[in-house]
Amino acid sequence: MTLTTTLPGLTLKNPVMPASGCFGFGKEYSQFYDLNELGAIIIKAATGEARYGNATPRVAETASGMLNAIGLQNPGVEAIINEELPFLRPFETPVIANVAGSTVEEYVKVTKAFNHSNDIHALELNISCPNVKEGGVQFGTDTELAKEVTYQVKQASKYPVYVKLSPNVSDIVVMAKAVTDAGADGLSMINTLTGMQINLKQRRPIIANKTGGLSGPAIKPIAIRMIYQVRQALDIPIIGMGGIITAEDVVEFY
Amino acid sequence: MTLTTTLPGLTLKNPVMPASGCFGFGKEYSQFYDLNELGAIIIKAATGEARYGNATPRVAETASGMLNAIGLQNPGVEAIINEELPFLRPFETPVIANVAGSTVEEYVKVTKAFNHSNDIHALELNISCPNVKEGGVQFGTDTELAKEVTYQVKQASKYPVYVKLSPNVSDIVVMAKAVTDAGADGLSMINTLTGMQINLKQRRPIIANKTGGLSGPAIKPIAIRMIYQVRQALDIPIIGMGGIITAEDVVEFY
Amino acid sequence: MISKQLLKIKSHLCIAQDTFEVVLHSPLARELKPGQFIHIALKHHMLRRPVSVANVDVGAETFTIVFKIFGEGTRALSNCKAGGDFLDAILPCGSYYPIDRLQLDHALIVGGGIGGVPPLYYLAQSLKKKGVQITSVLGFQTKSHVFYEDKFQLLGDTYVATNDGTYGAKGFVTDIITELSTDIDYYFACGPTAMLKAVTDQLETQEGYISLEERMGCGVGTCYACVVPLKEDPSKSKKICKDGPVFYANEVILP
Amino acid sequence: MISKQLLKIKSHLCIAQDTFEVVLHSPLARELKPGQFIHIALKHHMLRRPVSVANVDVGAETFTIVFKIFGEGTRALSNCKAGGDFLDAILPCGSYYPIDRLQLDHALIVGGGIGGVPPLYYLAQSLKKKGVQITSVLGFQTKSHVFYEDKFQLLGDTYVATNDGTYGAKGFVTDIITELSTDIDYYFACGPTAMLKAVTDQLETQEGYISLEERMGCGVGTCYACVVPLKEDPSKSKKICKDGPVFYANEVILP
Ligand SMILES: Cc1cc2nc3c(=O)[nH]c(=O)nc-3n(C[C@H](O)[C@H](O)[C@H](O)COP(=O)(O)OP(=O)(O)OC[C@H]3O[C@@H](n4cnc5c(N)ncnc54)[C@H](O)[C@@H]3O)c2cc1C
Ligand SMILES: Cc1cc2nc3c(=O)[nH]c(=O)nc-3n(C[C@H](O)[C@H](O)[C@H](O)COP(=O)(O)OP(=O)(O)OC[C@H]3O[C@@H](n4cnc5c(N)ncnc54)[C@H](O)[C@@H]3O)c2cc1C
Ligand SMILES: Cc1cc2nc3c(=O)[nH]c(=O)nc-3n(C[C@H](O)[C@H](O)[C@H](O)COP(=O)(O)O)c2cc1C
Ligand SMILES: Cc1cc2nc3c(=O)[nH]c(=O)nc-3n(C[C@H](O)[C@H](O)[C@H](O)COP(=O)(O)O)c2cc1C
Ligand code: FES
Ligand code: FES
Repeated sequence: MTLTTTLPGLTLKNPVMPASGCFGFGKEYSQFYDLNELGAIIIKAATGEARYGNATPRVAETASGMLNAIGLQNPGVEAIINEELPFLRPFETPVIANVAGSTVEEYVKVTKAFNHSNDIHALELNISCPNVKEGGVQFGTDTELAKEVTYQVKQASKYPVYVKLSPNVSDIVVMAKAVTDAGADGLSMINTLTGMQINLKQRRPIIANKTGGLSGPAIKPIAIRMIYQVRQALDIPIIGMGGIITAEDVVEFY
Repeated sequence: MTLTTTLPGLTLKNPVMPASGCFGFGKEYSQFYDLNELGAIIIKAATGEARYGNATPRVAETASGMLNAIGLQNPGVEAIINEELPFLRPFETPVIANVAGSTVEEYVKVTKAFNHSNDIHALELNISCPNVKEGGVQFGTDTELAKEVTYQVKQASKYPVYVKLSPNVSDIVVMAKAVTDAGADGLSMINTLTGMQINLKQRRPIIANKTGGLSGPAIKPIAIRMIYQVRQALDIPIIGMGGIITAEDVVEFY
Repeated sequence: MISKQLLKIKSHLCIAQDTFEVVLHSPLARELKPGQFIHIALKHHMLRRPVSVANVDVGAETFTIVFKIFGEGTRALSNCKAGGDFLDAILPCGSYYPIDRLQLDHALIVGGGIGGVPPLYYLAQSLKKKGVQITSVLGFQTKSHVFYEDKFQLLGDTYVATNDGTYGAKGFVTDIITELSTDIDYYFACGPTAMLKAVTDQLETQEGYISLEERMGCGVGTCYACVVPLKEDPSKSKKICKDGPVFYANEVILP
Repeated sequence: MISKQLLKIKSHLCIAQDTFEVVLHSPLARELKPGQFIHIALKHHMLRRPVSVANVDVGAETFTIVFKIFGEGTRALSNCKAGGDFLDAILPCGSYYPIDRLQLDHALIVGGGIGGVPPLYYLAQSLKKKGVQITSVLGFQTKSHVFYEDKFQLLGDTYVATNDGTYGAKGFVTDIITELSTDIDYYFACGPTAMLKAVTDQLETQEGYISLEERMGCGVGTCYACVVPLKEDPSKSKKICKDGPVFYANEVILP
């Protein structure tokens, strides 16, 4: 049995890759295991300039899940290219850069910046971050905006573009079709569902941003349903995520 | 401290009530505890005629949750009024009838039938069942349809009407506003999120209907977020549900 | 009357590969009838797990369940300990084999695997007490899965089939039934749906009762998770948890 | 180097109300420095729980953690058993009190409650070994919460305050610090944010190190859950799990 998986722009030794934001830029986890064992690495979101992100607390635990509202904190695309990506060069594992922004212009700016790096192999267009005031999830829940940003990024990019879909929509297939029509080479599904948890002692949301993105096994049934629906409707590569912890979980996404 | 809660058409000894579909028509659980202890009882959905529902398996367990695809099986509104509701008469607990249908006409028919019963105190308009081919969730994810059915049911009903919202939407506030504008006396939130689980041995969905509605603690953060959003935007009574198991959970919904 | 109880675990034994026999204490033990089940809650699991009553000791106020590790829930159940642990269960659940109403001299018992054999053991015990002659046919997948054969032997003629022939006759219970030349009044079958289909077809002209399995929600009849359509009108159904799990063989359409 | 290990539980003791002292075995014990923490995974919990190192026994290759039941995770931790159970932990995590780099004759130690006292005990031990004079001020909510006072006494002058006055001085650690007339080179504080704010304000003219708490995701610096803004440029931040939990007192803006 071979686990080799071929996707636009990517040849993966195996189909296992850490989702964006769960892995930083790879340095820390390289202490735990050999990054060469991963199918690919999706790095933390990059925006045009450095971002501080939201106030803390930024995470909370829920039943079989967690909420996070990091708010796209990152050192900005130039710093990522110059200071973070070189660390990953020695590894054989392909790198997927996660592109974020508040405006179409910012998305395009980040995309173009990555064109100058040879340390990545594909872009993941993050139109689905629920934790920033502007941009982020709006792009992921409004079909026209999603189309526009996908089209512009695809035009600007020398790398294949995977569009990361938000599950916070009434009809995921409509959204998947829209970004596919706009030129997406692939999809990645799903980002987090917007949720909230209350601190009972203080009677206010635990997360400073109030709402956060729900991830983990709790949302796996929703991820599987959405991937299934899109698979029935469209013939486009899908990178699946959402609550994957065990090998069985991986199989369930096929 | 008093737990008495007053809602349109309902005076509740306490704000605890079993959600529709989890309690049948009350007979079975009356063996376990005194139904007088409940704040209210929401009975299983009623449709115009008897419905068989979906093929089995109809339930599956997920991480901190479950999927169900019953498909609105019920004996039909007339049988419910004549054969099920009389059992609940001796109890002091107010009864909320859950109204379902495939067409606006069917919803109105069920509503009018309940006008002839004195055994209920309010209607819950189920525009959010994800498990039936037609009707059900479409009404709950399409603002215009939701408005139309709410308006017609409200016109036809002698009882207050609570509209049960579907969480499978991009913007819950838009939906809440639409049904409030159409005359809803209150909202109940949330119904289940559409999900799927795979039987790994058979490599096909566990639930015969393929998709089912996800309920339980897994979806509590989503329920709380949506209720919070609607509360910020609208001044309308909300019956909260979605993963409530402990007393702490109840408090978190306030 | 059905109720929710915390049951004390009196003993906990591994009796075959991944197969456990657990004795539970309950004042309700005397009310449990052959074919009924209990619906067990497990920490960190949303749904209860249905498990049949495999025997009752009225004097000791205890009853036995026998189960096999199938998934996470039964694995958790296998880790419970006698002494300290309690099981949260709803009981008694469902219908039972109506043997008190039947004119019975000779009964055929047909059980398949972990779902089928335990409830039928309690049934066989009860029939024996009434003086009914019993012939039992038990099917298992393979030798290491076989259990309770000796116990059935004590109650009457007992035949075992394994699918792979590693023990008893090779094949299915129906292969053994074909060979049987005994006259029976009723048959009582419990096991996988495929087996039930084969057995009810084979014994079409006989009167019999079967017990069904289905994924359950409430286990008490409120949620409509576990319905089975009726032969006389497939647009109507009964609930396996409440009207079943035991049905008259010709009453329901097997899925 | 940080790694994920299964740690054997050597002993497990209740030392005050809801407060437990657990000794763990790890070949990495010798690498754990005062102020560092371990990040513990618990079954059925998505997020690990950070707990400070409260002492190390290099010879035995063991170290101690002390924690209090706060919510579900620490409750689960309190139910672990010495002997059979293992703890899944990432270690060593975070920065430490840089005592080897400091010119130190007399240190003031200020600890508040369960978050503050354990890491400072390990620090006090280490300072003592270097021959540093130690004055400790420990704050607790109430008498039944007090622990480790005797252990600190053995290392130097120790003062205890309880908020409700049921033990030691009534009030806060800052009330005691006001009364102290000793000259110190550095202070080392750990505890609730409100306490850290009060102490850093009070000792503004002193050099000191503080240790922070925040809700964490990864615990190793990948997820940006646990940042704290920097005084010199609040648009920049450091990560409490990796750059902290120990910071130079004037480096960060307390939330
Ligand atoms: C009336 C009845 C009596 C039963 N008696 C016994 C018995 O005496 N001994 C025994 O070993 N088993 C018995 N079973 C089967 C037993 O309930 C399942 O093996 C068990 O529920 C599997 O749970 P799990 O968590 O190990 O498996 P998982 O696959 O992890 O369970 C996931 C979900 O599927 C359900 N499920 C899976 N298989 C079955 C099944 N065959 N029937 C019903 N629900 C299922 C579980 O209840 C749970 O909700 C009986 C089932 C029924 C309906
Ligand atoms: C660096 C560091 C060292 C610590 N050292 C100790 C120690 O030695 N002894 C001790 O008793 N406690 C210590 N704490 C606090 C301890 O981590 C929390 O009490 C614990 O995480 C609470 O978990 P819970 O499941 O019981 O509570 P819950 O409220 O159920 O936890 C829910 C979530 O909130 C997080 N959380 C809640 N309170 C805190 C907190 N104060 N700090 C960080 N995360 C929190 C949990 O990790 C979890 O993710 C330390 C915290 C940090 C950050
Ligand atoms: C702490 C954290 C940070 C995240 N940051 C990002 C991000 O920067 N960009 C992005 O596209 N997704 C981000 N995500 C979403 C994940 O990539 C993933 O889509 C989601 O968590 C669902 O998968 P999971 O359940 O396997 O975690 C983040 C998730 C978490 C938990
Ligand atoms: C088995 C089952 C059947 C249900 N049937 C109905 C129904 O008939 N009508 C309805 O409005 N909601 C129905 N629901 C949804 C619940 O009323 C409730 O909105 C949902 O389960 C979320 O709450 P919970 O997490 O507390 O279960 C059903 C839910 C379950 C689990
Ligand atoms: S399991 Fe709920 S009706 Fe049978
Ligand atoms: S907890 Fe992840 S960066 Fe600190």
